Amino acid sequence: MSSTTSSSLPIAKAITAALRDAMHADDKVLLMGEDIGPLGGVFRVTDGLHAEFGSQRVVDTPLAEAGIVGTAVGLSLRGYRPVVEIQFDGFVYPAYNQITTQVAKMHNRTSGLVTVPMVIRIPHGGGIGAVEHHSESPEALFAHTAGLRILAPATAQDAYWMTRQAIECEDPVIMLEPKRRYWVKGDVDPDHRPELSAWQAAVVRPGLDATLLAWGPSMPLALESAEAAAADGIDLEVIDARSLAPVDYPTIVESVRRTGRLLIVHEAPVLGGLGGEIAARVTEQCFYHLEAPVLRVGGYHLPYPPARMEHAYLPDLDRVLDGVDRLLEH
Amino acid sequence: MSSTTSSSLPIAKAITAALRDAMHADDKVLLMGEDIGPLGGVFRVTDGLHAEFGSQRVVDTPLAEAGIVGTAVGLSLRGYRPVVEIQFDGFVYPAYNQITTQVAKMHNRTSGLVTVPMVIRIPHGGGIGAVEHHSESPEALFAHTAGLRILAPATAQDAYWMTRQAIECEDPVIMLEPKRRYWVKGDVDPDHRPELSAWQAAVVRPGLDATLLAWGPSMPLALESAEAAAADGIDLEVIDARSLAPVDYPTIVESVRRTGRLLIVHEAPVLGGLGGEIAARVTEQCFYHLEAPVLRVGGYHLPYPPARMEHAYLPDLDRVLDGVDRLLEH
Amino acid sequence: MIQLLAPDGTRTPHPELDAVLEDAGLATPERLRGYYRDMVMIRAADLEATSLQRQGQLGLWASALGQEAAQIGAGHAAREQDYLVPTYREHGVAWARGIEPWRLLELFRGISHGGWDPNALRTHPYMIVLGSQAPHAVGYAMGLQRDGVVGTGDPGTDTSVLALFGDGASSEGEVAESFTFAASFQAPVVFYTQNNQWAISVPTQVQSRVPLAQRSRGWGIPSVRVDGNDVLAVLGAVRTALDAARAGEGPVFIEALTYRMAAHTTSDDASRYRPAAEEEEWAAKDPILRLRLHLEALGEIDEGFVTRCDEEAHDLAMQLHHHIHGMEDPDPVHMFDHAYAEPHPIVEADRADYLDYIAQFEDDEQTGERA
Amino acid sequence: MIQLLAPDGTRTPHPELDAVLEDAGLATPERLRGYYRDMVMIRAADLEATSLQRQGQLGLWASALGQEAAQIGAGHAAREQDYLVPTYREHGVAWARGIEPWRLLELFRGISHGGWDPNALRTHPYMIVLGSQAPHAVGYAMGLQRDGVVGTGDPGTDTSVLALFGDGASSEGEVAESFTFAASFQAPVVFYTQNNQWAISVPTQVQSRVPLAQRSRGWGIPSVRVDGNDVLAVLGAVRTALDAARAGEGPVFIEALTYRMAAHTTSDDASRYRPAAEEEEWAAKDPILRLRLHLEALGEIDEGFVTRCDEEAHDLAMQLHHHIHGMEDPDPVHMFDHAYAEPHPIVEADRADYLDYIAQFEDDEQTGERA
Ligand SMILES: Cc1ncc(C[n+]2csc(CCOP(=O)(O)OP(=O)(O)O)c2C)c(N)n1
Ligand SMILES: Cc1ncc(C[n+]2csc(CCOP(=O)(O)OP(=O)(O)O)c2C)c(N)n1
Ligand SMILES: [Mg+2]
Ligand SMILES: [Mg+2]
Repeated sequence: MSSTTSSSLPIAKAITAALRDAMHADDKVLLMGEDIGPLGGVFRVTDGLHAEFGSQRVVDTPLAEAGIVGTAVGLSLRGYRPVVEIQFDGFVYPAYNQITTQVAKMHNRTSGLVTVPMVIRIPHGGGIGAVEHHSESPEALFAHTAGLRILAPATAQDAYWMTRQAIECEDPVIMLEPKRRYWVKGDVDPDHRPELSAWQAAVVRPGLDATLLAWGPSMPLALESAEAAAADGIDLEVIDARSLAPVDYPTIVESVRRTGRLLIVHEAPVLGGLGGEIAARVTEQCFYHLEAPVLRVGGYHLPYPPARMEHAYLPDLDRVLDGVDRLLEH
Repeated sequence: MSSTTSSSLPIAKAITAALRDAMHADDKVLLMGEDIGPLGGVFRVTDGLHAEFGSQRVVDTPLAEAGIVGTAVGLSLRGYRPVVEIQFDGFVYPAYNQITTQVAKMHNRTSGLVTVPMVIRIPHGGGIGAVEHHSESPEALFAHTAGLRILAPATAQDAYWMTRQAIECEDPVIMLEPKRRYWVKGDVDPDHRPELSAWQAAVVRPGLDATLLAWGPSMPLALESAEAAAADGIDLEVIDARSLAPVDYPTIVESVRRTGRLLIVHEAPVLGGLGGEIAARVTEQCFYHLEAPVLRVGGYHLPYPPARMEHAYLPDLDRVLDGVDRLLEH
Repeated sequence: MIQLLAPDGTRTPHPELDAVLEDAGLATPERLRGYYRDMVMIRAADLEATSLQRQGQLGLWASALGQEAAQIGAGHAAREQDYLVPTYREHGVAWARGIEPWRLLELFRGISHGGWDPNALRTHPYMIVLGSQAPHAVGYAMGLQRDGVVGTGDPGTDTSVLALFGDGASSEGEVAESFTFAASFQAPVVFYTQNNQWAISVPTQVQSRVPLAQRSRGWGIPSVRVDGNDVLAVLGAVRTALDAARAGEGPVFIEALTYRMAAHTTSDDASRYRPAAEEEEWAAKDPILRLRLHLEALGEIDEGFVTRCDEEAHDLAMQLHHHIHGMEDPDPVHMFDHAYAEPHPIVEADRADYLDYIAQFEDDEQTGERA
Repeated sequence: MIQLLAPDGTRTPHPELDAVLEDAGLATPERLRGYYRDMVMIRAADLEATSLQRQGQLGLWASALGQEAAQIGAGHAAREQDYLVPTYREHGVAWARGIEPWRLLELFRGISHGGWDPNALRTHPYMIVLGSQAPHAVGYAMGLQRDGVVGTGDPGTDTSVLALFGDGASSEGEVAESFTFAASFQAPVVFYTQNNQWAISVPTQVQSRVPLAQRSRGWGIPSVRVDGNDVLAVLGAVRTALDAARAGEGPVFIEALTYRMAAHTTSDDASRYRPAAEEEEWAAKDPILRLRLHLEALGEIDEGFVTRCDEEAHDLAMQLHHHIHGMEDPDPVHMFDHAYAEPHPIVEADRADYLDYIAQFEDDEQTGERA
């Protein structure tokens, strides 16, 4: 971060920069989606790219998600590297068949003769006061399907580099972008590829008493909770999962073996969420080190509620600290 | 089962009987799907019903899963109780948007003013030597979504009664039918509603050393494993989960608190499968009773393999017993 | 394109639709004045909603400005027993169905996901996943067939469904599948697109290089294109189509050409993608002005009526304003109420956890500590 | 419906298509004999595959009996550089692309999910989720546009895509969305439906009450209907359409009317839903017989050639038989090889677990115990 070239950018703009740099680096990279052209996307993530690269590389598509993802598969077979934007998390389901049965399986189906290097960008998560279907966290609905990878950056630097690495990856990658944090700034150094790969978790705050695992939009909350807990004399280690498929278990397990306790925080409903799988695996690998069951703080088993109730649905500082208390009570 | 009216039926025929009886009991019940009319469905589950009830109540639809499920929503709003057949597990994804954003959420969206009582029948699971997309176990891809219920009968009696109860339920229910066991017979007593509700798990074999939890097509394997383990002096308690959404935790937790050990067997890939959620919840509720981490035996993190490899992919007696050994080693 | 009222209010005769309108009594001077009033009212409510959004009272507002004729016409073309299936910008349709504007705002304010009883008002909830409502409409229509309320010849019995979606939504596969089901089963459903020229920033040409009305012909579903800023053309065409559907003649598709005068929503900036000249061009085709000019030519409107409408509209806006400002946020515990229709142990456990958690703060308030 | 060969082999002139066929040298007597041979060969392979299924050598077989002209014609209409996107019953198309029949059988035997290199053979894998391949075809065609290999005027450069799907699959929303994208971007893709009258037990009328060819007109995509049992009509129509697409004139839709003479698959029992009379009616329109009658009328075929074709076909069937009987089951450990293109720790861990688990049995074999 000390590079002279690093600059402070909002997460959305870090992704814009990553897309622009990837498009310059490889002329097979192209962008597709609804309203990503002259408008620059509803979150302005592709702002300026249509003007710079034209309609052949920044494609405003018809309004049909299966068509977008399905034609991206075809383009990737022809050697292109499409980066698809799904406008909001709740609108990815019309493309679910293409993602689950085609994108995920084409490489396997052809015994590796065909690759489908494509990126599906999805602004995800809640807390933006939106109407129905605009605030979902569908990671578990994709993580179960072999053939897919999922990244969830939480900082501008990660947003930049994980986008670059996702585009370079020969496997299809779903990028879950922390919608609510798009305008939060952070340092980005586009000239020095970080040592930590996109597929690794990061210990972002070392601690001794318990491990707190989160990702994407929940990371600031995790760090804030650790600060608040520190004020109460509780020393939390905070891990940013970064990659949700595959999850970097070695880093998490190493931490939990030290701390003996794990709290997972995510916005998706706890029931059937990614936290369950992580809890099960970590418990298997850390059974004799655990002083408490792995606990989870997340959404309730409900459809995402209307905006004026979402504060009660989303994990917040008090709910995380409550989880920490329950974890330490054991 | 000692009733004079009970008879021995294959699971497929038990479902046929349940559909017929439900259609006689309530003339709002109707069936929709691909090839369910004169052909009787590719598994003959609706055999004879078209002849008996005609095209208005046994509807051969166009070949479009979103259309099938979506029109079923409309019919249910008009007071009908549609029972939809999806031909194979791997073909449910074109309807995923309807199921996830509409079927699951309509009641909540309208603050309870509208109900969507419908049943989505899906033959599921592998082991039938089929081509791609015919052998999947997608339960985790639905269990995460609030608003849905999922049942997975394993016996003819359950197939009959759970189908009846699914049709009577005011919530939408996904019925996962154990495809590979369709022709396995069992006693069915259609005249006496069983005491155990569809939403409860059943302890089908009491035991002391460890609990084995399975459902649907894996139940015979679970029982067979318990017999084999018994021969080695290991006394397994076997639970049939029956309802996968909601899972009946009280029954499972009560068992695990007694045995101190839990092995979950399912065909779906272990990673992100329903077993993960169950493991996490049970661990939370049984932490001080557990003598070993909850273990899972299931599919690998792969697309379902070609038929001539599936024996190595599917849990079998040896893999379950291997799991039991690992569980007891702790 | 069917047009009965030119932008300057001139009335063009249209023997077929004129007969339909006359038979139904839908084009009497009194009715016309009613449509005028309706359009003025919902425009005022719409503008007020935009200003409520700016005041932070709504999270979002999707303005229907410019689409008043397309919506009021379609809404009034339906009979009471018909079922209407809107998208999320159908404020005029809702008004015609008797849904108070504040009910619409519940969704945009974020206090509920839907504001009215679909069965009582025979109007589906606003739907946000584009195209997803289309198969519901067809299924409902299939239900009508089974209920024996199609083709009986009794106008009070025969029932149909009006399925609404935008030009953008027309590209969704679920809309195509709806055409397939409707055609196959000859369901009593009328598909109605307000082609307002834009899907957010994407012009209709990206969805179709040929007139969108042509789309349904691929299924043999007859279609017409009407001037959507002409309330009489809309009324006539939609009523004709609904009547045919009710009579058991199967589905019809109508494309109403109109214009989204405002940005896509209050979050959108239309200047980024469309020229001001286009907006001006369409301003000249304003549906409200057009009807007023027509009424003036007929000598069926006077200053007094116009002023009264404006006053009523102002009152409505004020009412809306007060209603919204007075709306209390719901207790979040209600989010647990309707996920399922029957009892669900996980939801009950989550509710209990939530209540326990909340109770801590009540305790804290007493003891002054964090739990 | 375009027909160049009547069922009795009579040749009807068709100025437009005749010119196309002649220009391309696609209807020389030698070529015609070639198509005859091709059809005889794949029919024999198809029958052998059915018998291999009965012997337990295949898990399933989807016979293309009766669709030989529709498939051989379409396959040969494509140029080498074109990309073909089949469903799962395209054995004649595969044959025309030079894919050996045993490669097809890998999928039906259950040793792989796809048997050939799509890039090398310019043929997509067989696709089972109906309609899902259609957007791939359009996307590939969009790639061709970006590669500058459309509309250059050089026949060796200009490239197009042939997207195949069945009458049943035509109802899937993804096919409709493919039409939308193809029309919007004027992609060089030809959609080709073999309307073989049935989708398993459901007749085409349930998918469409009007000729299926009409479907694409909803998007302004031109379409034609050809006799799918007439190899010349298919060749001419598909070549014309592909050439137009290559030239940059945008997509075309072709409906080939043919018949699935066998049951849907070896698991199906067609007698449950279709009358024998229908089967007989179509038997009289057999595509192979028809071409032979035509060649006979031309005096371009003799007993010797017919016998040689039959012998070659018999040899092919035998070869197939031996090939399949000799096929070894793959080591299941290969299932871990291609889930991902780049290393994946969970898959590696699963593979390691599997190998450990398997190793136990090897140990057991030595020690004679269960692990
Ligand atoms: C399935 C789906 N994809 C994307 C969106 C996001 N979105 C909301 S409105 C809109 C444009 C809709 O255009 P149109 O159908 O023409 O209706 P209009 O807004 O013009 O009334 C888009 C892309 C959505 N709501 N649903
Ligand atoms: C999405 C999907 N739904 C259902 C099926 C099951 N299925 C396989 S083939 C078939 C009928 C296909 O009919 P058609 O498209 O006419 O092709 P044909 O079999 O006649 O060649 C069905 C329903 C499937 N493969 N994919
Ligand atoms: Mg629009
Ligand atoms: Mg067919």
